[in-house]
Parts: sequence; structure tokens; C-alpha cells
Amino acid sequence: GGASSSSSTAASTAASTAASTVSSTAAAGGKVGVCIYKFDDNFMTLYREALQKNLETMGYEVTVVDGKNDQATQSEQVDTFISQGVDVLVVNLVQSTSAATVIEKAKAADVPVVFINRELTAEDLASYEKCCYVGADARQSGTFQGEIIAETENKGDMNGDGVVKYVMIVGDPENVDAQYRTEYSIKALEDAGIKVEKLFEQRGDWDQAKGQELAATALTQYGKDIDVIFCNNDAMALGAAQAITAAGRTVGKDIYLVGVDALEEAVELVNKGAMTGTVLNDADGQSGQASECVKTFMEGGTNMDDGDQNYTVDYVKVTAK
Amino acid sequence: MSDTASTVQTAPKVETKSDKKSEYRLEMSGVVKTFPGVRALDGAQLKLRPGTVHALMGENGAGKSTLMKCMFGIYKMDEGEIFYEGEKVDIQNPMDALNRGIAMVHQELQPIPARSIGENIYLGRYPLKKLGLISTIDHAKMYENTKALLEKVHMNFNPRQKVGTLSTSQMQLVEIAKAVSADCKVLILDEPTSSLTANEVDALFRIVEELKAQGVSIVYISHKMDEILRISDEVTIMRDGKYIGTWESKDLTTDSIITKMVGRELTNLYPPRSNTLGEVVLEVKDFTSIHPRSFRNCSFNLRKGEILGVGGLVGAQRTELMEGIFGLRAHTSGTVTYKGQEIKITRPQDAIRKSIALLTEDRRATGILGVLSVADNISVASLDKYVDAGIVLNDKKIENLVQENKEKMAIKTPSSKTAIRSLSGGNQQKVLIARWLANDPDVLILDEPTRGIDVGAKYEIYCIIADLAKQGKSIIMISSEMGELIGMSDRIMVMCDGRVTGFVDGKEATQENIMAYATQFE
Amino acid sequence: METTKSKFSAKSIKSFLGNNAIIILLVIISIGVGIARPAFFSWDNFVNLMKNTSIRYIIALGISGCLITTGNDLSAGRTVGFAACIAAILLQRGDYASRFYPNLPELPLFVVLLIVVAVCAVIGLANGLVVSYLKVQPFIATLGMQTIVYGICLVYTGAVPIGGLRSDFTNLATGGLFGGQFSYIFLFAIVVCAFMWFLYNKTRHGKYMYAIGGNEVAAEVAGVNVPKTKIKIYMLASSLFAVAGFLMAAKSGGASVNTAQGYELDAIAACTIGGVSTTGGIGKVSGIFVGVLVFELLKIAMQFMGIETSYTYIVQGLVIIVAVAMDIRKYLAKK
Amino acid sequence: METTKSKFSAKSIKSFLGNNAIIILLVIISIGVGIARPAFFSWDNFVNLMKNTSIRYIIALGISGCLITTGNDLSAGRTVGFAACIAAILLQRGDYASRFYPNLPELPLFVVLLIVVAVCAVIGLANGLVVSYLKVQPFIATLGMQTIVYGICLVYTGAVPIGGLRSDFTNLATGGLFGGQFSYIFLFAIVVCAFMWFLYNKTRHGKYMYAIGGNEVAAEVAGVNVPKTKIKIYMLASSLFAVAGFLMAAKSGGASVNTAQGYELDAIAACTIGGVSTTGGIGKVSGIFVGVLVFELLKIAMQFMGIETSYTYIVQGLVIIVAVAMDIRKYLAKK
Ligand SMILES: Nc1ncnc2c1ncn2[C@@H]1O[C@H](COP(=O)(O)OP(=O)(O)OP(=O)(O)O)[C@@H](O)[C@H]1O
Ligand SMILES: Nc1ncnc2c1ncn2[C@@H]1O[C@H](COP(=O)(O)OP(=O)(O)OP(=O)(O)O)[C@@H](O)[C@H]1O
Ligand SMILES: [Mg+2]
Ligand SMILES: [Mg+2]
Repeated sequence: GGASSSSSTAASTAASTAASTVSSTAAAGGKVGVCIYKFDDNFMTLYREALQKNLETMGYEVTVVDGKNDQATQSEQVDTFISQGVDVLVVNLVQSTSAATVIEKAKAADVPVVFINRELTAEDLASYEKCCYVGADARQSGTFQGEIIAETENKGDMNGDGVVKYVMIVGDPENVDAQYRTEYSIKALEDAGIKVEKLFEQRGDWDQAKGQELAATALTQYGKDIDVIFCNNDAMALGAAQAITAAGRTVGKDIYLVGVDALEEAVELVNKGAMTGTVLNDADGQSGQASECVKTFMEGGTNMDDGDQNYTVDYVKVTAK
Repeated sequence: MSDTASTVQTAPKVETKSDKKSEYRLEMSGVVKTFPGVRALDGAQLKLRPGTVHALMGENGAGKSTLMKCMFGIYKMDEGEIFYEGEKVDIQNPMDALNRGIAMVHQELQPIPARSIGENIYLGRYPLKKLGLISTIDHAKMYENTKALLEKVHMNFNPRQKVGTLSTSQMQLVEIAKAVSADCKVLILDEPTSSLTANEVDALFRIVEELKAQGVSIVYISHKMDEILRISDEVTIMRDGKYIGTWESKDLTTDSIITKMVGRELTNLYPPRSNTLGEVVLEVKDFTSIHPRSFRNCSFNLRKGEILGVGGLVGAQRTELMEGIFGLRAHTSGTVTYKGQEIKITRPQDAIRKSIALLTEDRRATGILGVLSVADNISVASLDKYVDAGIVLNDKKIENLVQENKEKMAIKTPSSKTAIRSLSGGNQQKVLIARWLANDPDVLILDEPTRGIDVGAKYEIYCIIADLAKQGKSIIMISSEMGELIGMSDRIMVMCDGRVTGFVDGKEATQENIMAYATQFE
Repeated sequence: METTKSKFSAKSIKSFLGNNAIIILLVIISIGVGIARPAFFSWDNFVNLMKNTSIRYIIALGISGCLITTGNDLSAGRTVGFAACIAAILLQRGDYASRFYPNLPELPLFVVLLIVVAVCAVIGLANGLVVSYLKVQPFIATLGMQTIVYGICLVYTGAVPIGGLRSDFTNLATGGLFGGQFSYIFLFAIVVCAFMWFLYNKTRHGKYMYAIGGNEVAAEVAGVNVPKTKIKIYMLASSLFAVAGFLMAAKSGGASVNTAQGYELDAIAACTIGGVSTTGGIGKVSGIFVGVLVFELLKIAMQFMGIETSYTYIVQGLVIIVAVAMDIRKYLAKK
Repeated sequence: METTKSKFSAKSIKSFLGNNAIIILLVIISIGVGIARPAFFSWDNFVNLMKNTSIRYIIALGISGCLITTGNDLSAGRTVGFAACIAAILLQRGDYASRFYPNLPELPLFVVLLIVVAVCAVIGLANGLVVSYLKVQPFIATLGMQTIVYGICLVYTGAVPIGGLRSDFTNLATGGLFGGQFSYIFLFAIVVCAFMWFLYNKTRHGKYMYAIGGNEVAAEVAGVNVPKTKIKIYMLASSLFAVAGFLMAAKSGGASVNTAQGYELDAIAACTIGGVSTTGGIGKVSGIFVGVLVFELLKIAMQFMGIETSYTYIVQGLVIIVAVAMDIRKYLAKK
């Protein structure tokens, strides 16, 4: 594909190290319990599948459970894993603020924890030496969205009225990703010295059908005024793409559309010019890193030499060249 | 109806005694109540003296139940006033009525099937005991009292038994027990005996006499003339929601009441019959329920053109037997031979396909489709007949059917689109009979067909039955009314305690020989 | 009887207002929003509204049969989602890189529709059998089925979102008759509506359905084949969910296991607002349309007014309650 | 009459099996999993199971009153979540960086519990009023309320997850009597259970509740104050949801707007499995416990067996249906 990644090198390095580790090892068994915040999340589906594959190739027995987007359910699952006697826990928190409780439980049972995807506070992270965090900085994904628009020829101002008027389709705001992407995408535009104006901001709950409906409403209401449609994820962006087509508009010609996740179809649309851009959340890189951390703990090791328990993998911008 | 009303030489509005307010415990006057499409009450009135039984009479749909519901706070009157013990009152709801000492046995029974007899009787006024600061229900006392009450109405039941396991008539007794135990000043009995046999009726009357002696005012609604004359002191008659008059019972005869009620004279109680009996159509052999206490080893046959009466005491399992034959209840053994062929009926559909119909006893629970229209209710069992092109229902044909029956059976309904639940009880019954007649059945099983039906309409129903028999249809008629059984049946089968104990020929039937079989306990 | 006339008409005006309170509410909302935001009265917005309404209406019509027989179908949303996934999978572009079935030939649209309907009808059949023969309350039976269908959909799709749909498929939503103004989605909705009206009013099945809702035991006594009728109702419901899912995939240009989650609750609310009685036996095809319209109009109206989403939940909940409370028919039942 | 005896006892064995089929199922599952995964029989796992069960049991008990009166409370989950959020907000550590109310003094636990119960009781009051006086079907009334409560919670918390709870609060879940073995959460559940048993079986309120469920008109005609009783039921339900939410926040160490989302459906399913009839009038405190236990045991058992999550949905749905179908009491209702 013609999609090109234009991002810091850290991501690719992290990804490649992880990949090499995966292929090199086939260690003796050990039980890993993986708690995913929600099973039907697009990105976490890619992530957990990669993670499961990695861990299984490493020779571990893996059980993955679905937290159903409910911290109480997830806490129960953590309890069950602990009483079941898993060796390492991988936790994609439902609520980052509940990290302390999970750590407390794990600490009491002396089970190492690899937190993934949802960032916990440095304070919590530091409270237990057998835990670490592998993830990406959610703010970055928003910033990249803004930058993609700022890097367009007319700096996002499609109708040339001097202001970038935008529509924001937001995910479930309970997820910090939604809040950060909404905030930082606009901040990036402003930081680039661009004048912005919000026309419409509604919740699409990460859902394609809702993305379509909201974009359709926004388009009927504001028509040509709209310069950009920002979507917190690609599913909603794909829905918005439908609405844009139905409204007789053309991405790149009279409107811009960006998402996050780099779903295959979105990447394809980007290549065809039917979407302005998306941001890759590097599932392979992150899951590789997470597997690596699991292995370290499994083999009795500790965190990075410098004691840093934080492993961050960068996002990657995806635009047509 | 309205033109017949004018032909009556309306009785002078006799105020039986001097018109002093204090004489009455309760007075209702000028009561108007309209429902969408009907004016159910139009200046109705009722005056009750303490310590009397006041019969309230009128045709089906005359507004008797509606008037009582206004008194009991179930309906709000549009106009009119109620004086209770000399004071003008506004009865808000049943709770209010009960608190004032008004109790009611409802025409449409209101049991709570999943709870025990005791809980049903003491619902709303459970005996309590103190448990420290909180009061809890005194179960022991409740069940003890219930037992005593049940004995009073001649029911030998465990007070802890669930009401759902009782038959309609037994539930009616429970309702009566509940009302009489309410320690009331006014007691309304809306067709309390519609499914009771003579014994229970006697027991009820003894209770009524007792209450009367204690000074309770009793409103007694019934379509059974003999009961009215036996028990009542005064009679108020209504027609089309209007007050016709009040008389002392001793001045009245059955005939005069009927004339005042229906606005014309009714000479015969039963129509002449000219049916001829043919070959055996239905033969039931050794029919036994899966329920050990229900019907067992029942055998009988039914001939073409025959009216077979079924008599027995409450609990004789007549209903169960017929429902068993109709496929509503399971049986373990026994055969049904229909027109020479052994048939297997496991659900009502099978029976209906064989052209057997059953008018059930409990109209509300198993008969009417409450929220649906009169038209839907009449046509539901025979829809196959009104279909064009294999699927499309022909509304015109259905409407014709409705109009035909409305006339033939004098069903009083604002329109064919009216929901059946807003008809009076008797009119609902007529609709249900019409439903089955539309299906043109060969064997028609009628379980208490005239339950809650006024004398005029009763005669019409008897005519229909006689006519059907004449056309060669076979009819089984369960009835708790001795007169009806004797007057209408070619042959009477008597049951006791789940067994068939004997057959009596219609012409030789008397109250005595039927009762002899009906009490043949093992 | 003459005197009743005048009173009667006063009453009937009141009852007219009562019966049409919701429509009056709709009109008021529309006018209010239309004045504040003129684009609300644009043709585009009307088309947009009708497209949203069409699909929900099909779902609501499906569920109405269950409600009228005092049943329910909580598996509706998940069934719609499952149908959307299957349709999307079978209608991916040949050149789409991550095709689910890389070697699948290009199937005609109506074949896929038939397949989807057939698969979902099996779900409905299962619901019907469980309700009729195992005598599990519909609420619970279909709640169980909701979970099962979701599980099956997860297993089948692997929770991967399905995209890359053929343009002739998505054209069902974007295109239409008369130069695209009369969306094909309407066409589906109109056909379904006509079919359901006919079924409910002109066929034995419809009458039996109302009879069961009115009094199940009495219907049985009257010779209605209750189990058969119920099974048909649940199968028809699921088939309509399948149609809705098919259209939804076309409309949103893709599907995932999350598609249409929770739509059953909206549909039930819409039915109830539209006068379907959950105590059974009552409900009209036209009423249900009004109920669905209330929902969709309200959603779009709030979006137009730019009400913050958190508040829209509060407004929507209030409207559900108020709309049902305003329906004075039920107060007339008594007193 | 002698002959009936033997037949009757055969029947009663059958009915025993039928009535206890679910318990038998539970035992079989436990033994099976216990053999395959010995850790399943550990004390820790038992404590874990009982903790999970306790909170769900409180929710199910709350909802049972609504179900017994043929009502429902779909706002249960959201109310629990709202309660959890309020409790968490009021019980954040003083030194926690992002405190919701930076200057809030340290409130005693029971004061917070009272506040939470009071707030939720208002929700229940609203439900009860709408159901009793506006005559909105409970399903719809509480569906509307579900949306409203969610909206309020979103507005109140700003969708920010709440953490940094005081350790005396989380200790409710982690600590307990007898050296922590007897969790405080059990204690709550036992008190609630005893209270509800007493209420349902020994008081007028309980009898009225069953009577309304059995036949609402009958109850009204017999002088039961139906609106008052219903309002009490809905208020009590919401109050129990508040208690559950309070405990849930303590147990999961935080709360957010999504906490306990959808729990009402689990609770309703558990009640039904436990023999509460959604057609009203029937349901026992002990049965509900069994129903909840089935759910929680099954969840843990599947996790122990490492069943792939997608399949666990299918299993769970099947178990709901089978468990209710197995309850042969309903077949006996008619003979
Ligand atoms: N809830 C209601 N809604 C509409 N119409 C009603 C309602 N209740 C009664 N009616 C009408 O009011 C009239 C009087 O009915 P009511 O039940 O009082 O008669 P009744 O004298 O008790 O007759 P029956 O002897 O058959 O019991 C009837 O025409 C009936 O159709
Ligand atoms: N579901 C049931 N469970 C247990 N016992 C039942 C059940 N149904 C009926 N019975 C028993 O059957 C008898 C009821 O018979 P029923 O009174 O209906 O006979 P009947 O002769 O038809 O009387 P009637 O014609 O006056 O109704 C009672 O003894 C009752 O206890
Ligand atoms: Mg009457
Ligand atoms: Mg009987």
C-alpha cells in the first residue's frame, strides 16, 4: 500500500525488538491471565489477538477474559485469576483510577502485573516493583490527528473562510482516549496557529452506525460550512465517510475526515483519498512489548535496568502520499 | 330496547314509607355514569334500610353492577349523590368504602390464585401481632379465623390451600366468606350464587339472615327469581340505567317482577322442545383424570339431537370432566368415540376440528378476550369461514355475522368495535355463545350457560338450545340450577365426587331423585 | 339518549387530544427547532430523518408482535447486529485486501438478503420454541438468546469489524429512486409496513396474535394454535431484524459485533409510545410509526440544537416517560 | 384414597427433583470444575465467589419486589453505578491529587452510605410515582429512568472515572471479621437478606406486594393501597441498589459512569432462575439466592476452565434458558 508512516523512530524500534523476541523464545509453561477492558473494542481486538498469539508462542497457558467495560466485573476476574494461581497478570484496566485496587490484590498474592493500554498514575506504578505499564500516550493520537489536518495544503480551511470549522464525533467519554483525542486534536491545530471553530460535537460511542447518523445530521445542518470531520476512532470515521458520500461531498475536495486506529478499511480509504488520514495505534508493537514484559516477569526478572516501569510505544500517522 | 320501555305502565314511584332520611342507612340518588358510547346509569337510585335485604333487579346491562361499583368507589359517578348514615359522602376508592363499613362480593370474581385461602380472605386487614416495636402478621390467628369462617359457608378446606386450586364455585364461597367477615354495615352481593348449588345457597342464606338480624343492610343482585322472593324484603328494579321503582317483596310475584324488568310479559320459563333423538354421536368410556382427586371412570353417551343435562354438587368435577374431553385437561385412561370412531383429543383445536365446542365456566379467565372488540370475540373461533383467496379476511362477512348475532341474541353493545370487557356480564356471555354458534358445532358443551343471564335472555338462550337440538345438534349442559336442568334436559347425568353416579330421564326428573344421586359419596 | 350527545363530543375532543398528544408534541418540537435552526426544515434533513426512522421502524414492527402477545424480544438488537455482520461479510468488495472469505464469488444482493433472513429466522424459531414449548417467559428466553447471539457473532467474526463493502450494496442507502431522493431504504420500510398492516388486520394470523395477547387461555380454548402462532411471530420478528441488519450494514458502510446493540430497548420504548400495550392485545402499525418517529425526531432535534450529549440522555428519558404518560387512553380504562 | 398416596409420593419425588434441578446443576458443575482444577475448591475461591454473589444478591433482592408485582426496574444497573460514583466521590483520600471535591472533609462511612441511599431513594420514589400515578408501565418508566440516571451521572461526574478511595472504605471489601475471612460485604448481604425475608413473609407490606402481583385489581378492591405499596417497593429497590453501589465502589476501588451497566438484566435473569415469576405474585428470598449463585458460580467456573470468552457468552445464555426451562413448577400449574 502507499500508506507511509511518518513518525518517530521509537515506535518501529520497539516493534522490531518485540517481534524478534517473539520468534526467539519457546519457554516452558506458565499461566498468564489477561483482562481486556472490553472485548468488542476494535483496537483491543487486534491487540489481544496479537498478544495471545505472542504469549502462546512463548509457551504460556493464556486465558483472556472480557471485562465488559465494567470495573467491578474486571476486579472479580482479577480475583478469580489470583485464586486460580496465575503466574503473571496482564491487565487492560477498565478504569485507570482503579489501578491501586488491582495492584493491592496482586501484591498480596505476589503476582506480577503488566498493565496495558490504559495508563495508570506514576504513583500507582511506583507502588509495586513487580508491575509495569506498556502503552501509548493517548494525547499523541489526538495531536497527530490535528497535525494531519494542519499539514494539508490549505491547512484544513477547505472553504477558504479563514477559519477551520469542524465537526467532532466523540467516543464514549468515559474512556480517556475519547477525552484526549477530542482535546488534543484541536490543540494541535491551535498550536499550529490555525483559527478553529466547533460547529457540532456529539457522542458516537465508537459505533459506525452512530458515526454515520451523526455525520449525516451535521452535514444536513451545516453543509458547506464544515471543513473537517474529526472522529475519535476509525469505525465512526467509516460511518462518516458513508454520510459524506450520501451527501454528495468528496473528501479531499470539499471536506476533510480523520480517524484513529488505522483499521484496514480506513487505510484503504486513505490510500484512495476517501479519508484524509488516520493514526495507527501500533497493536503489534505494543503487544510485542507487553509479551516481552510478561516473559521477563515469568523468568523472575524485574523491570528495565533503570527501574523505569513505563514502556511507551508511539502512534504512527497514516496519510496518503 | 328504548321503545319497549315506553310500553310499560311505569309503576308509581312508591316510596314505601315516609321519606325521612334517617330511615335509610344509605341512599344513592340521581346517579349518572357514562362510558364511551354508553350511558350506563341515568338517574339511578337506591335506598337501603338497616337490617333488610334489598334486591336489585334488572336485565343484563341494566346498570346494577355499575351502580354498585359507584357505591364501592371503583367508579366515580358523573352526577348524583350518596348519603351514608344521613351524611353526604364522597367515596374515593374501595379502601374508603371498606373503612366506612361497605363490603362487596363482586360479580366478576377477584381471587389471588397464588396465595392461600386465608390470605385471600384477610387481604387488606391481616390480623397483626406486636413484635417489639414492629407489628407482624399473626398467621396462626389468621388461619384459625379462616377455618371458622369456612365452616360457616360449609367449606371443608385447609385454609392454607392456594385459591388457585379451587373451582369457580369454591372461589365464590371464599369471596362470600371474605365479605361477610368484613364486619360491615352494608354488604353488596353481586350475583353471589351464579355458580352455587342449592346447598351452598342455603348456607349463604342462613348467613344473610344472621347478618340481617345484626342490622346489616344487604344489597342482593341475582337473576334467580326464587331466591329474590325467598330472601329479600324490598326490591328495586332498574332498566337501561334508569330507576323504575322500589317495592316490598311481599307485594311481588315472579311474573310481576319480570314484567317490570323487561317491560313485557314472559309467560313461559322454558320453551317447548320438539327435538328427536338419533344415533349415538359421542361415547365416553372410563374417562379418568391424571389428578387423583378429579374425575374417574366416567362413562356416558350422547345422542344426536339430545340435550344431556349434567347435575351435581359443587366439586362434583363436572367442569373438569368436560374440559378433559375437550382437551383442556390431561387424562390418563379412557376413550372418546365420536361418530363411531375413536378420537384422540389433546388440545382444544383437536376437539374443534371434530366440531365439538365448549363454553367454559369461567368467562373472564377462559372465555373473553378482554381488550378485543365484540367482533373479534365472536369471530375468533370461526375465522376460517371468512377468508377470501385463502388468506384475506373479509371484514364485511365478519360484520354481518356480528349484526346477525347481535339481533338474534339481543346483545347490548354500543358497537361491534367495543371492547368486550366493557359489556355487562350477561352480554359477554351471549357473545361467547355466539362465538361457538358461528362455528356450527355438532356437539356443544355448555358449562353453566345461563350464569349471570337475566330471565329474558335466559329464555332466549333456552330457545337457542332447543332449536339447536331440533336441528340435530347434540348438547351437553352443565347446570347448577335444578329448574333449568329439569326443564331443559332430555336426560340428566348426575355426578358426585368425580364419578358418574346415575342418569335420570328428563321427564321423570325431580329435585329429589337428582339429589339422591348427587350425594352418593363413596 | 339525546342529552348524551353534547357531553359526548366534549369528551371526544378531550379524547382526540389525548390520543394525539404525541403527534401534537412532535409538531411542536419540529416547529420550535425549525424556527431556531432553519436547516431543520430542509429536504436533506427530512430524507436523513426518514432513513433513520425506516430502519428503526422495521425493527419496531418486528418486536411489536412479541409485545402484543405479552412477550418480548430482547435479542432484537444483537440479531440485527449479527445480520449486519453476515450481510457485510458476504458483500465485501472482491478487491478488498482483508476479505473475510477471500474466494467468495460476488453474490447478488437479494441472495444475501435471503441468506441473512434465513439465518435469523432460525434464531426466531429457537426463541419461539423455547417460549412455546419450554414455557420460558419471553423476557428471559430472549435475554438468554441475546447473549447467545452475541457470543455466536463474536466467535464468527472474531470481533473484527467488517468493512470494504460493495458499492452496489452501500448504494441501497446512498442511492434511491427519482434521482436518489427516494432512498431504497424507504422502499424497504414501506413494503414491510404494508405487509405488516395487512398481516395484522386482514389475516387470521393477525387476529390470532391479538387474541393471544388479549387472553392466552381463552384463545387456546377458542381453538387458536397458540404455540404455532407464537413461533411464527418470533420467526417473523427475527426475519425483520435480519432485513434491518442488512440495511443497517449498507447504511453505515460496515458492521461489527457492536452494531445495533441495545436497539431492542429503543424499539420497545417506541412501540409503547406508539400505543402498543405491554399487557397485551393492543397495538397498531400506524401507532408504532409515530412512536419511532418521536424517537428519531427528538434525537435529530437535539443534535440540531447542539444540546450537550449528557443532557440529551436526560431529555430522552423524560420524553419516553412523558410520552407514555400523556397517552390518556389508559386513564379512560378506569373511572 | 389410599391408592392416591403412592402415586402422590412418586409425584413429589419428581417435584423435588424439579424444584431443585438448579441446585443439582450447581453441584454437578462445581464437582466437575473442582476435579479438573483443584484450586476451585480452595477457601480463597469460595470467599471470592461469595463476595461476588453478595453484591449481586442485594441488587437482585431489590429488583425482586418490582418483579413480584409484575413490574420491573431497568434503572437498576445505572442506579447502582450512580450510587457507586457518589460513594467514590465522597470517599476519596484527602491526599489524592485529582480529588473531585478538593476541600471535602473526611466523612464517616455510614454517613456516606446514608447519603447514597437517600439520593437513590429519590430515584425510586420517582419510579414509583410514575408507575403508580402516571400509570406508565414499569418496563418503560424504568427504561426512561435508566437513561435519565445515566445522563445525570454523566453530567455530575463529567464522565471522569473516580479513584483514589480511602483505605477504610476499600477495606470493606478487602477486610472482614475473623481475621478478614468473613468479609464485611457478606455481612451487608446477610443483613439485607434477613431484612428482606422478614419483610416478605412477616409483614403487611410483603403480603400486599404478593397480592398486587397475584391480582392487582383484587388487591385494590380488597382495600390495599396499591400506589403506596408500589412506591415503597420501588424506593426500597433503589435503596438496595444504593447499598450495592456503595459496596461495589469499595470492591472495585473506584467507579465510573459505566459501573454496573446492564446489571439489571443479570439480576432479572437470576431472579427468574430463582423462581420469581414475572407474571407476578411468586418469589422467595431463598430462591433468588440460588439464582444469583448459579450466575456467579458459572462465571467463575468458566474462567477456571479457561473457556474462550466468546464461548462463555453462548454458555451463559444457554444456562439462563435451560435453568428456567428446568423449573418444572410451571408445567404443573396446569394439569
Ligand atoms: N368499564 C366499562 N366501560 C364501558 N362500558 C361499561 C363498563 N362497565 C359497564 N359498562 C356498560 O354499562 C352498562 C351497564 O353494565 P352493568 O355491568 O352495570 O350491567 P348489569 O346490570 O350488572 O348487568 P348483568 O346482569 O349482565 O351483570 C352496560 O351497557 C355495559 O356495557
Ligand atoms: N388445579 C387443581 N389442583 C388441585 N385441585 C383441583 C384443581 N382444579 C380443581 N381441583 C379440585 O377439583 C374440584 C373442583 O371441581 P368443580 O367444583 O369445578 O366441579 P364441578 O362439578 O364442575 O362444579 P361446578 O360445576 O359447580 O363448577 C375441587 O375439589 C378442587 O379442589
Ligand atoms: Mg352485573
Ligand atoms: Mg365447575
